[in-house]
Amino acid sequence: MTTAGYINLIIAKYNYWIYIVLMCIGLWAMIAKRNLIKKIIGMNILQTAIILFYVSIATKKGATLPILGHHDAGHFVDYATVINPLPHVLMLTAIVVSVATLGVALALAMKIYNRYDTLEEDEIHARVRES
Amino acid sequence: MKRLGLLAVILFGALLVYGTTDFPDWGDPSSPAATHLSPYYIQHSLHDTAVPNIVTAVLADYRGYDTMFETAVIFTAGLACLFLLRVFITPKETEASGLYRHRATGITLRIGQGGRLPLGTREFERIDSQWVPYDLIIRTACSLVLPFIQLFALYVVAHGHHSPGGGFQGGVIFGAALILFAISHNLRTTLKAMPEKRTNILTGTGVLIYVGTGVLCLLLGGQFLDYAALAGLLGVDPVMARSHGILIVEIGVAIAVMAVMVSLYYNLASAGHMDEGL
Amino acid sequence: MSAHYPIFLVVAPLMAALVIAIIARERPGLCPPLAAIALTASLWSAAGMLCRVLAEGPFSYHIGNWPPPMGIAYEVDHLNALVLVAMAAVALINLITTRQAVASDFTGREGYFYALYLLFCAGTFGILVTGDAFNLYVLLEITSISGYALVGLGHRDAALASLNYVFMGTIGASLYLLGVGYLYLITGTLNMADIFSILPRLFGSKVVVAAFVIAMTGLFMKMALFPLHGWLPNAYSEAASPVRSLIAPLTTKTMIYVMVRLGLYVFPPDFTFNHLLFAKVVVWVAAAGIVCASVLALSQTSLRRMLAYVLIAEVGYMVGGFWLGNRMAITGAILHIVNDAAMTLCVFLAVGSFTHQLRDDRFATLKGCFRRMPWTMVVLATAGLSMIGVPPTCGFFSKWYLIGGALTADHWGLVAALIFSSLVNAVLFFRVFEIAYYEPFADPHQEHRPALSYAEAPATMLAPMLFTAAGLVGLGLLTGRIVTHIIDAAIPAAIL
Amino acid sequence: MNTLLTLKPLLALLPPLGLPLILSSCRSPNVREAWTFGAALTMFAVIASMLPAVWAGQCLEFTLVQVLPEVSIAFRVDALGLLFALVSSSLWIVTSLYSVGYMRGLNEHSQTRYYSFFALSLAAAAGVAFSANLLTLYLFYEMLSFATYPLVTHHQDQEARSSGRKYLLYILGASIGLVLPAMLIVFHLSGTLDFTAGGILAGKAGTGQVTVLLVMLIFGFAKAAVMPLHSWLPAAMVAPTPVSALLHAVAVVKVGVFSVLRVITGIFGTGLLAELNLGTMVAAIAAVTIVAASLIALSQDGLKRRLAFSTIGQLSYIVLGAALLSPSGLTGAMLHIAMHAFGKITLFFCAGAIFVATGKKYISEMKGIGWRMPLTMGAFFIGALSVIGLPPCGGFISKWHLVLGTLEADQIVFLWVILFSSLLNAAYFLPIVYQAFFCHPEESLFERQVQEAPRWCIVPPLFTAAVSVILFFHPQPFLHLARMATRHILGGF
Repeated sequence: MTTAGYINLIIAKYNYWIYIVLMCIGLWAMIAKRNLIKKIIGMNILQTAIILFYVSIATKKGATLPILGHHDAGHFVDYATVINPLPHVLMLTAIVVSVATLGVALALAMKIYNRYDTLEEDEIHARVRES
Repeated sequence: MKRLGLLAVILFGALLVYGTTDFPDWGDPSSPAATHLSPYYIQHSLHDTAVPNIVTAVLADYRGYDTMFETAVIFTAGLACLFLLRVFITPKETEASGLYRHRATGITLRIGQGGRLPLGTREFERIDSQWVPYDLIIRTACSLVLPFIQLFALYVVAHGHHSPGGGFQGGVIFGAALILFAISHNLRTTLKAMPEKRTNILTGTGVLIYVGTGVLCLLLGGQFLDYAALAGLLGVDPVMARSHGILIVEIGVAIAVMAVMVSLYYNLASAGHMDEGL
Repeated sequence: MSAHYPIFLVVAPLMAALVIAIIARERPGLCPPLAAIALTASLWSAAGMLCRVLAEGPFSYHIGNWPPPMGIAYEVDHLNALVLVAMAAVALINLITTRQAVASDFTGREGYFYALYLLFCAGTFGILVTGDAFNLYVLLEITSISGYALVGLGHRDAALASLNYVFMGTIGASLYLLGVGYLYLITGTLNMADIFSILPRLFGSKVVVAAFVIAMTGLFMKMALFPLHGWLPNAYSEAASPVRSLIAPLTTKTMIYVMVRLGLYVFPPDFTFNHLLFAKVVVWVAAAGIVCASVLALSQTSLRRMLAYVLIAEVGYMVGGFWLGNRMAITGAILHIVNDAAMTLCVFLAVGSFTHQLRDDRFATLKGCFRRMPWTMVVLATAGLSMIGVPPTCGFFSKWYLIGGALTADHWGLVAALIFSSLVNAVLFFRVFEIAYYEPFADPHQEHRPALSYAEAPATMLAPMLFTAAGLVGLGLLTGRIVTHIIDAAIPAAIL
Repeated sequence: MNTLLTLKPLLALLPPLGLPLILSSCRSPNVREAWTFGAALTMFAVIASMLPAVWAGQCLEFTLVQVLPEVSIAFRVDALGLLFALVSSSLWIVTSLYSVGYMRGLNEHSQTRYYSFFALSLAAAAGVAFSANLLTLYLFYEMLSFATYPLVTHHQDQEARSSGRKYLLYILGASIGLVLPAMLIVFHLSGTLDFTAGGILAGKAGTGQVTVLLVMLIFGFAKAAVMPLHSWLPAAMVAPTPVSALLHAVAVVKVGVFSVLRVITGIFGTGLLAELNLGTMVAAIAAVTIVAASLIALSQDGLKRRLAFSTIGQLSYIVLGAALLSPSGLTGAMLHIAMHAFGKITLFFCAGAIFVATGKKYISEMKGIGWRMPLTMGAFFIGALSVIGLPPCGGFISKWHLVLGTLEADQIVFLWVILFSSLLNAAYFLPIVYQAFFCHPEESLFERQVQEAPRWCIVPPLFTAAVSVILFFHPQPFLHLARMATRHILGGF
């Protein structure tokens, strides 16, 4: 592939590259950070990256919102003029799921804080070993 | 461990990049995702359900089952926080530890474990232990804004058929309004306006409206969540019945989401004690 | 009525959960019976579906009367009907058995416990029966979130274990979701059957390869395949015993079912097993996992931690068997889903009985248990023999198919790993039996020995436990029928 | 051979499974023991009732459940199986009698458990005898391993614990580690596990595979105590003597060699082994065990340990006989199951009787005991003769056939092995008897007060000793069965 080919590849899919970077950031935070809240934030970034990915699928160049007017009744709309509604539907669900996970994760973090008086993983493990 | 993690992340990123090179271009209207299934929704949803907002139609009807479980997920999250955090040992009315302020003089008392209030509770009001100064401007401004937020929430729910919106969005806005109330006043005041028991019941009821609609369709001889079966009951034609059915479940979703938001806030803010927080 | 079994199966526990959550504080006494009724209804529907599948073949249920791929469809075939019956039975038996333990472990919040329990079950049943890849994700999350909550309220370090479980579980589920997204991007549909029919045209696409690897890795994480097992030992050992005996049989096995479903009915088997090196690598990983988990199990000092590692090894059995890709091995893997669910239930019920009666399950506490809790020990012994793989218990027969499949594939590494794990299991369980058998005797002929108090569990706990133990033998004896009538039909004919 | 579908093989397993009856009457020992006797007698009666049919050349079959599409849990009673079942069930009656005397004499604990697991073990042994395929055999083999564990470790002390560990390690390790994969490989190669007269592997496996499988199976059935997997047997002697007597001279160890016999004849087939010349390999392994075990036995002072090593050697006779693949060799091997059983159980009974009466366990402590316990030592003498293989005892008949077998197979070296080992047998048994009777009165270690053991400890060894002698003159029932089995296996010679 030529240099121009690579540049085209990068430009043509730039939304997807961004989601990959976001996803790696989230994953890295979950693996490398030792603070539980930071890990939870990483988890949220990970989930958001996926949402970005799905929503990117839905786009069509030059298309509009998936809301029809009543004048559209009775004839078939040209589907190229309206963006794909399905990924949006799916991501509504995914957002809710990530909120739910976040809620539970925070509740657990709160329990952990009450028990060990810290949210740093190393300190927690030290406490666990002590007892 | 960190190196291993870095390796894993890099490998994972490489895999994603590898897959992405074969992706159709971003925004390509001829990609499979844009041509296989979604054209059906775009072209038929208005005809099938009489709902101009395709997202709402797909969300609450074609994939209404997903949405039902989505509501169940948020319900589960609320329940989970309640289960994990809620402290069920409630002190008796008379034995209340905490900080109290004499309404008339502004003198603050601290009452220890097992203590009693010196006089009738009328003259004293309980205040949070991390005391925030009483701020008239914030309280008043919030109180003024709140009705509008709530009204807007209702609009978002009701107008989900024609514009962006729906049960989730409306429910979240409504919940946010209550949380704003709690932040601007305090948790106890909010609890008086919206007791925990009520949020619990509303949480369940909201999802129950959704599931119940599905079961009702089933009892009326249709498939589960086949709103067309409600036509006879609602006195409209099957297509309009779908539209109405969507509205019914959206209301259920809104109630559930609103109640869960509030319940999550209650539990997280007060660490399950339901006395003070934020 | 019978036409609606697939939906009834999921909605019965869901509705019961909602009702229980509403009445939890006011009428806690009503909650357990209500939960039992809901799960009985589920079991009834599952059994009815199995009968119908056996009589008429696979059928589907279109939710909202939208035909797939527009709407979501429930697809019932031999594979999931079989697993469903097993899972529904496990959930119901556990509910009945652990009632006293729930009352003492979750005082004041039994109602919420039962609501979460039912949500967990509804999610699990939904995962098993759904024919839509995205719907599966939603159901997966409902199962996970209720699971996190249930685990989080257990022994001392439960919250930490549960949060770790949240992290790993969320990564796993997110990867699955991403994989589904890739599939959607390339096929434009979410319906499993639809994807299956479109994919053969796209074998060359890198997107399909990436989707496959990502989704499978996500599932491996959720099922705790070694070395992605980090969350499991702590989560299972810190959880309260009624929770442990629910999630241990259900979670990992459900994920393995999803893997089977994906590998056979979403990705064409030809792609799954032959197109990539992936299958071969996974089998070796599974074999290594079996060996490592078995060795780790040897070093544990409490029954429940030991069993957690045994479970990880069992995951390796099923994963290894499935990815061998021949008929006998896949039969073994599917059979083991059912058998392992039953064995795990049985063994964890016994552990639950110990923790309920003796307040502990460390090896030192189990001294003299054959005398103190003879019936519980009988249950534990049966389950142990099954895990070792002694005929006629069911564990033997799934191992039979797994090893047979490995032989067919000439995969001696997996054969060795399976045999090794059986031997280690024998050592593990007989160490426990030995501890429970010997009592601190001063003199063997002495007439008056130090009296150990008789501490057998109440009959309401014992009866279902003994039933489960008998079920292990019954399942073993039924192997022939299950295989010829159900599993043979569940595996695509193209697989030899 | 005609086959006859009948429930009888299953019925034969049921009486010992009358466990609940034994368990339920744990409070009244007399009733409990009555149930044991009832079970033993019923079992013997059922097994004996199959004799005429088998004698008439019929084969009784019963399929319990089709447990896998290709394999079922099925029973088949043929001459070989019946022979073994007859021996074990008849000796169970005698041993039950002895158990009553022994256990009550020593006032042992947990007698209910003891009788229950004893019954379970016998059921398992009969199950092995009647198995129609390798899977069924494996099932009952494992059941026997587990059922005997509480018997071996009956005393529940430190010694029992370590012996029990060794016992399970060897038996279970070998069966899971070797037999299970071997069974699967056999199934994978041949598609069946049924014992068939000509074997099922002929033409389906290469020489290398057959060799490996043979080694796996011979050593895998560790109950046969082929060296080097033998050391569980001496360790298992910590068990109460009736257990050692019935299980470690008859039921358990014979199940081991019986399984080996079955595998050699029914899975590999004598033809295949002869063709690949693998019989000699097995025979060589057995020969090494025979000689080595006998030599070790010479150096043992503990009476039961000496008996245990003797058993190890004698078991390998049976393996050797089968491995000769000649008609007389096979006949001799099968006969030896019966003959050795009656001889060895007598010896164990006597050892137990001595222990009950005097508390002595070591041979060096038994000088002059013959005059104090003449009946016991008389029986001991006859048992020893039988095990050595001297007339007028049953052991002679089987050894005679084995010797004939080596000649038929043209393997003279094994003839010398048998003869040399018989000499060794004499060398480790006869001094005991000699010391017991012929020592100077002043060397005698026993006071006048020492008397014979209780009645129920004396009658059984006397009875089995008598049977040993009778079998020399009338070996017909067993000889006939063994010949029938051989004829069936070799396809009529």
